[in-house]
Amino acid sequence: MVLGLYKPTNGKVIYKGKDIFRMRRREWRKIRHKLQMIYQDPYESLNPRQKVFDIIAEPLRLNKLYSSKDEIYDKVMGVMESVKLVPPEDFMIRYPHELSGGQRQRVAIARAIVTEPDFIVADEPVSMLDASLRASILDLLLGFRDKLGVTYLYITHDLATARYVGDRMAIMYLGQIVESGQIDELIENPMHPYTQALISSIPVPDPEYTRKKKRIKLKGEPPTPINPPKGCRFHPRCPYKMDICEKEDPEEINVNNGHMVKCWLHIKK
Amino acid sequence: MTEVSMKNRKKMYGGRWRGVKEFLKVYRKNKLGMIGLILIIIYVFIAIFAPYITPYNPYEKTGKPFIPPSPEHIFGTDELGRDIFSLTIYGTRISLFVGILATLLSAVIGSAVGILSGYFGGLIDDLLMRITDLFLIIPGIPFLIVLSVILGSNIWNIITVIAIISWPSTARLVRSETLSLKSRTFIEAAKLAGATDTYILTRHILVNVLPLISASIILTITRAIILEAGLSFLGLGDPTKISWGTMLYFADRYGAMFSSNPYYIIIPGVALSVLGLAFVFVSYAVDEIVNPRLRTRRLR
Amino acid sequence: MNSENNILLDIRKLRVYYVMSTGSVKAVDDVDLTIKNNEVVALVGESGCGKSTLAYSILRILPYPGEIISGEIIFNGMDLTKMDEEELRKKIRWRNISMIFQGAMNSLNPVMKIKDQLMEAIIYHEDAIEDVDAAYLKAIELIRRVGLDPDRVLNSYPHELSGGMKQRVVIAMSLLLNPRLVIADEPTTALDVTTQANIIDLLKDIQREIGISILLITHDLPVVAEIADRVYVMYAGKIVEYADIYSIFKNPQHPYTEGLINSVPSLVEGKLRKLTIMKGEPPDLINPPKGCRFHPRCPYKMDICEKEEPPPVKLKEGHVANCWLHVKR
Amino acid sequence: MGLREYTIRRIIELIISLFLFSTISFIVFRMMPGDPSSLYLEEGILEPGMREAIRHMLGLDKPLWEQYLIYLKNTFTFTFGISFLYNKPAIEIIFSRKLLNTLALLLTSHGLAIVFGILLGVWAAWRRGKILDISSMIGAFILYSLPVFWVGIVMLLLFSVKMGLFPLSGTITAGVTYSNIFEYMADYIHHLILPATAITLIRLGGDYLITRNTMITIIGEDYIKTALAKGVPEKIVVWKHAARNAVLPIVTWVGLEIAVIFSGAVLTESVFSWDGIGKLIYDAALWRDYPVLEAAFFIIIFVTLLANFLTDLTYASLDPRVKYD
Repeated sequence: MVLGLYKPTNGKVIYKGKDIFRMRRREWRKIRHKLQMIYQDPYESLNPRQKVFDIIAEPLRLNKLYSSKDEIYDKVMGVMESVKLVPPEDFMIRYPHELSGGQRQRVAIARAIVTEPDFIVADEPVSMLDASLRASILDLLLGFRDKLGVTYLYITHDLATARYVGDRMAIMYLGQIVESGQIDELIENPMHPYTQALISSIPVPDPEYTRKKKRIKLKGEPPTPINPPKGCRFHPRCPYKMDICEKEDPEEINVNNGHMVKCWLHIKK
Repeated sequence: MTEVSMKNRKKMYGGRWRGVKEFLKVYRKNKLGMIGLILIIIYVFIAIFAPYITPYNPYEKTGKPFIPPSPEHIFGTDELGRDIFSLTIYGTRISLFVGILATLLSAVIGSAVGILSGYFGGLIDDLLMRITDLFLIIPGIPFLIVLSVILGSNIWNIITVIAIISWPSTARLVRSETLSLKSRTFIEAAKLAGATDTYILTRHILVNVLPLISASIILTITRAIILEAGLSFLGLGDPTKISWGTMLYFADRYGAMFSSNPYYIIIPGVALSVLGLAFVFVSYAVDEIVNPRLRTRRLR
Repeated sequence: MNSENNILLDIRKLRVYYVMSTGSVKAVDDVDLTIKNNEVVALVGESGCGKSTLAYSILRILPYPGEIISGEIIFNGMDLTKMDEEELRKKIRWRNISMIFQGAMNSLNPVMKIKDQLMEAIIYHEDAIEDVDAAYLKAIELIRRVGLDPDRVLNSYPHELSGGMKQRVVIAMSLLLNPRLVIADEPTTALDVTTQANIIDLLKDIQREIGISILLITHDLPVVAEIADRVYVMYAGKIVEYADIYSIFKNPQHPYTEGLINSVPSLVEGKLRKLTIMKGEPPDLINPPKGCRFHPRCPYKMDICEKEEPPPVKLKEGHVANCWLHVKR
Repeated sequence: MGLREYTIRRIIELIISLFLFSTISFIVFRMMPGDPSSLYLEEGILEPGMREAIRHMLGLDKPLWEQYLIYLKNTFTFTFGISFLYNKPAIEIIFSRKLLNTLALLLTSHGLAIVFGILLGVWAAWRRGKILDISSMIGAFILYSLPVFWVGIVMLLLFSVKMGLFPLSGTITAGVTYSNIFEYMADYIHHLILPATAITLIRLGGDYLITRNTMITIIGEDYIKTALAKGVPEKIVVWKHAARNAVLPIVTWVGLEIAVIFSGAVLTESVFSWDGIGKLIYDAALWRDYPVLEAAFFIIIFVTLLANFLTDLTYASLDPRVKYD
């Protein structure tokens, strides 16, 4: 939705001061390639009948970013090298089924950065990969942030990875942001009961530490977003539920320095 | 820009047939598939060179009626004294022609309807699928009988009529494949890159649907060949052409069963069944390669 | 302390291949593994390394075209690989060894009620149960033990329950006949984070309460850290290292184990933890690399690694690594 | 939505479909070149002067829209007008044994094919990769590629002409009087065996292959492994767990194939001179007997739609996941 694929019922998505849903078609077409996406499942996100070269070149061709074939060729080669699909001459004539999961995800990244975007939505880009491959993909993504100045929206359920890659974080529950702020601050000092429960339930790869940790248990399971509970959406599972939580949806408040939380516990009356 | 890149570009496009080569490499390991393919090649060869293979002109009386097999007529003669062997050889032409052409026609209609219906969904889908369902309920042969009577008995009408009753099953299959492709993220990625519907339909959906349903299309050829024979057997075939079905029609009508030459009945049927079987084998082999149930995506 | 009688399951030199016309997938190749009474053993590895195959071969439910080629699986003095099918079914399956499958979503039959699927395990083991009614009461009790409402759950079909509930049902089902070993194959993947934590706690509590052994098969190292006593690390069909949980995490001795542990981000350490970036990808198991299977990806590769397979080296009591680095010559 | 609303909606849909088909078939049949009177004229059955009288009698001189209205009225009152050829109400001709004969033939042969196809398919999938599985699969391929009418002729040649075991044609022996119902039944079954076997053999291939393929997918599912691990005996796993899930796609398939099934009937009936709907359609088409054609098609489509409806209900009763919508 952030990338203009689906129209929202309400609200705006603002890119460089403009609402992308209010833009004229021509204007949108001009900036569209500056916003890109990397998907979770590299087995689903590449067309099995396209060669790697064509997969990566497709956004360039569709957006007519280069006029000559040689320019496109050089660009694609360069990008393939930067995602370490080397030598590119070997990889560019392959089909996705001839690649491993990690290589596929590299192709997907190459396709996303080939248009030199400012902003990339990365939807769980490593959750389908083996543990030994994840670090190298994360490293690649972080490298583009440093080299090209790309901004990422990194969507994940894996808080440990999020802390490794992220600067700021927003915690979502049933379609609402319940808490947001600097990532270290949020993890060390969570304020919303849901964030607290979430953080306490993440196991840590350190047997001594993780066995001592106390865990906040949540009741029940997340309800469907079709019929969310009234008031605060988290109240049926919240260990600190108050009367007001059932009736009214709490406002978002700034607790300190950009740390936002949406919970009655922190609203002083 | 440079010479190097031009050279590499050639290499890249040189890889265009690699997919086909790879497919053949795997295909060659499938025994049934190879048997089927070789049989089909033999049939095609026979169909093309029929005049050079046949000992007699199949349209002419070359002996007494209903002669049992003899050195002159290896499968004997029919009720008019024509050579059964020569008739059967010529019959190959009609079966292959009708089978392949009718299947192509039905594949084109079926794929178009299926892709449009699956991709666009909504009202278009409802409408097209209702029409498809209507055609699916039509009982094939009774309908063919009526249509042949209306349109007359010539080979083009037979092809049209077979295509009309074969396309709905292709359409349903293509639709369900399109639906599952549509939900894959590479389609969304293409939209994000700015692809139009036409671009996605041709470059992303069609190229993926066709290999997946190729096995079932090949299977349709077998059904079409049998349908043509069935129609001809009912006496609704093209009277000017020799076909195995027509041969069986006359064999049945003139009591070949009680004559001294039962080969009149057996030979065309065997020719027909073996050709059908050849396509079934090929379809099976293609299915094993394109839709392997065993090779799971991630073998744990 | 390592007395022979304390060992519950002993796998020796096990080989399991998927025999195909294009070549055999050597999913489990020469694997040794032991599980003691009342112990949680984790079998860690990446997808496709053969860990699920190992689990299937213990109960002999290998999918086509898998075959046990050689080796022994000794349970209580009986070799399961040679046991008669009917005997295996009656004496071993579920009665002594039960299994929780990867993704509970798919391990319940969609057209049968939960009640019937639970009772099945009891009905077909008549000799294990004296009284079917008592068994039914036990099922109810177990459903309650895993935190579900028996009235609602037992008469439902699987699609009427959520993922977490199904996983709980499957856990209850695995305990029906008081087995001595439960094999849990990725019991927490495909569940959301909070449910995952609840399931881990449940398994941990139950294990302590009734004193069973668990063979936990997973790729998820943090989960292992939370629950296991000992860990076996598997790479490309072979065990490369095993040790107690603390040694594995604090002092890994095989380069693969080391790389694997250091490539997982930690919530506590965040950016302070420098992740190891492993090169290459796991090999295919039709033509695995010669010598040590990890050598193409190993940062410490020596000449010998390409030629000969490393022998198991005992580093200390209960800590063994198969690596040339530790072979003294 | 509950079962009752679902049923009501389906019945309304059924009526709409029937109406659509009736209209289509009306258009198609009136497009046939030459009305009956001209055909009878050519064949010398009629004297030229009588043509107009005949046309008037059959209602063919009326404008097309009026013919259509009459046709609709006849259709939905199940009278279908008077046969041009037999000079009897069309519906009477169809129900005078012909429909019954066709149904007897189809139900026996398809019942047998489905039962044996499922049994063999389940068994082969469980024994996957073994020699018997592979040979039975090739056998099924062969059956699938045989034309039913040819199998019929060859069977007649072998069992009737050469061995004299079975009658050559018809549903009963002509000119025989039966002393009791059992004698009649025995004679009928004696005539039924060959055509029914021919259809059974041909259909067996397809039913077997589809069962085997779905079974192979289902055997790979985790709940099958779970059942085996639970110590449920193999036979029970195959039949209670796997087969019950495998039957679902087969039910759908059989539903879709009902139209094809009627096609096979025409050819088989023609070979064995089986006095059924198929043969009736063939004759009626040749002689432009609209009322009979229309009635026959209507009945076939009605039966097909009804059978589809029943398959959907069967499916829903077998699969608890189905919601009526």
